[in-house]
Amino acid sequence: MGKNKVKLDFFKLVKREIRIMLKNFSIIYSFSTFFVIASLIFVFSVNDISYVKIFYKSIVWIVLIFSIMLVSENFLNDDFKDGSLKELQFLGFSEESIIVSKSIAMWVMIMIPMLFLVPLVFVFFQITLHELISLLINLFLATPSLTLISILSSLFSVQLKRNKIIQFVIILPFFVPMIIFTTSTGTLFESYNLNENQFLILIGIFFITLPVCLLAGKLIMREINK
Amino acid sequence: MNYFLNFINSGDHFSYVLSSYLIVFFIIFLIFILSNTKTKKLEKEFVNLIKNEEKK
Amino acid sequence: MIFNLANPLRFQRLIEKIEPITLNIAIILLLVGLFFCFFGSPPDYLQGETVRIMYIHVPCAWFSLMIYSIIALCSIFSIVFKHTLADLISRSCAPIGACFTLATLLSGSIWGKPTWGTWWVWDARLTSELVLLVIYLGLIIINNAYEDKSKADRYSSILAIIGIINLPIIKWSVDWWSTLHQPASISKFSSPSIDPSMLLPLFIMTFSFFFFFISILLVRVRGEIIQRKIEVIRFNRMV
Amino acid sequence: MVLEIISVYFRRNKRLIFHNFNLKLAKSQIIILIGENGVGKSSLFDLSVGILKPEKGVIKINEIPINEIDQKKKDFFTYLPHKDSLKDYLTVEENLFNWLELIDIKIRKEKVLNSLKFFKLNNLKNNLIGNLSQGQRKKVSLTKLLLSKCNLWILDEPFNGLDINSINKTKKMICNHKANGGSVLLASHINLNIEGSKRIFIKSPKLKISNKITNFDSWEKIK
Repeated sequence: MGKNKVKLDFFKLVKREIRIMLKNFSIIYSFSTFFVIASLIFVFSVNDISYVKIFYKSIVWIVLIFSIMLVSENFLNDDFKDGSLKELQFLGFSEESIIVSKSIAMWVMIMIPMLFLVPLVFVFFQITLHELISLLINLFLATPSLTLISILSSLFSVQLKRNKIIQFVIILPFFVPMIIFTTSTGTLFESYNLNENQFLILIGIFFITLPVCLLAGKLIMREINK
Repeated sequence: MNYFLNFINSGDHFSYVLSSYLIVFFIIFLIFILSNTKTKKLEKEFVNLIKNEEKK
Repeated sequence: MIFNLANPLRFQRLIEKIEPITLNIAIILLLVGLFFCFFGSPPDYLQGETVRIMYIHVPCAWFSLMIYSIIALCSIFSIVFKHTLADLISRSCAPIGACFTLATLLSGSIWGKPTWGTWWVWDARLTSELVLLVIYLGLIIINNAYEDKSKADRYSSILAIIGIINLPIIKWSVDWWSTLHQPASISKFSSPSIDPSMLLPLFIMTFSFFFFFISILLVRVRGEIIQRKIEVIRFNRMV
Repeated sequence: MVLEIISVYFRRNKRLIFHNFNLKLAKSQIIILIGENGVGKSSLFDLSVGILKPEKGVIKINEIPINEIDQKKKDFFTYLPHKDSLKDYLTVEENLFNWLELIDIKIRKEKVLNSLKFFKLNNLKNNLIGNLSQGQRKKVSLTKLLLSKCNLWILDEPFNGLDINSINKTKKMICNHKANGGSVLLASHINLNIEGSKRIFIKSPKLKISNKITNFDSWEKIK
């Protein structure tokens, strides 16, 4: 009975987050526009299209990371400012479910435009269909951990009145393993052939980040109201 | 002593080793001096505060 | 026993006794160690004279890890028991650790030039050590970003706990990925793969750096305690 | 006892706010907390709702300690904090329905519209919250009280920014709730009166830090 209730609560939270997010459509719009423009800037700066073909993964990932960080700041700040973060806490929802529901909503918010944007990348960067599919799977597997980490980072800075850049500084080092294993350009760990078990590693990273982010997020959420 | 003479005459290696030693000791002494000055400053402030308290 | 020392004022009295002793020991050991570094140890048959960089590079690397583990332990302690002294120690450890990490990276890169032919290689250990430096910087930034000190302490301890993940990666990166960086030579205490004449200066330098670290840490902790006292006095005046 | 606060000791930002604080709220009783700004009224509410934890002391709602209620908190009280937790880019109606879903209450749409009529908000039901004035926002969040089924209301400064007419309406609403057996705890920084209510003036404890500091965590000495 109790467990069932927790599950219901969780779905209720996810539904609420997604409903709010869909009303606030400008975030999705600006996210996708940012993504397109930033990747276009990369293309223009490289000049020779053959280089873009080699580095397409890195470009997509770097642009994605920065756009996610920009979005996440928006995502939690609104909730903190109008007091709904506090409301969720005193209504008895557990901190874990709040964090997970937020990151699920954010993940949906990222993946929906991505589905339309990645074919654009396909056209711009002139990659093959095989590469496109592997990129999509890549995005699908790695974005959950990305959103979790970025939610955590915005939790860190939610109470800062000035100097919001701190959020980026303290959390960017934790993106390093993610970037290494998603792009896996092969130059870093030559002795390892990552392409075969790259997806498995991404799933593994997710299962490491999930408990760590939940624990740390819980600790921070308890600290926020003090 | 032999080792040291060899080391001095090792040319390129000598400059590498010496510069790395200098850099490391510089960094460590820097943090040492910075912490000392910070603590001294705080101590002075503390003593001043105590004096003001006693005057009142 | 820990809780006996936990009283910051008692700790401060202890600091005032220990501090000059540790500094003296550190300087004496440093002089002895430098003598052994340059006069008492032979060049390596592979690396030549550059092996002498190892005598400071390795202790710095060890301490960069050790200081982080101290911070992490103190953070866990401060989250569980809400302890002031743990906060003070982890707050004053962070800049020292950052300095040791920076020293490690710089001396290592100078060592790499004659040995590997480049200043920098993107292998697993170097990368993870660089990440450690960035985490240290993040801790320092957080410690100074919040106006409310206790809040800053709580947040930085949470960040430190997340950063623990990096420690095993640094420690075993050379074993997990066969990289350019050589594996640890002194991991097995029974039969270290290093000559005793080289081991001696290494250990002396390690102890010297250890006492240096302790004396810097004590100075900083004393400063933090005084700062809290000043806050108390200011607070008293406000009421 | 609906709400019981027993010998609570609480500090915030190294400042002692409550020292041995006691409060009892019985069934069908109104308590008004009156105090200056920064005296700790909002902290007291956060404490009694379980967001903050006191260092010493117990807080009970319906004879159950607050930290044991956990999942079912929403059935025990309705709390309107200082920040109204209304989303700027949602309409009045959507905000209310979102809230109703969070607290597990299913009500027909007509009833919600009816309750909006109480503060004459029914013309504004499709307006975005961001376009409303401060007083209108307050009215929207007070409308939540009409929809809730909880016995205990905890209201933080409910009369801020309201015109006299609406203040009287709100007072009437609170009195009605009392007559139906509910209990209300509300805070105010001005000296207001509701008939049949008990007024409590809170002052922050006079404190001085002891000269002999042993541990920085416990440095106050009560005068």
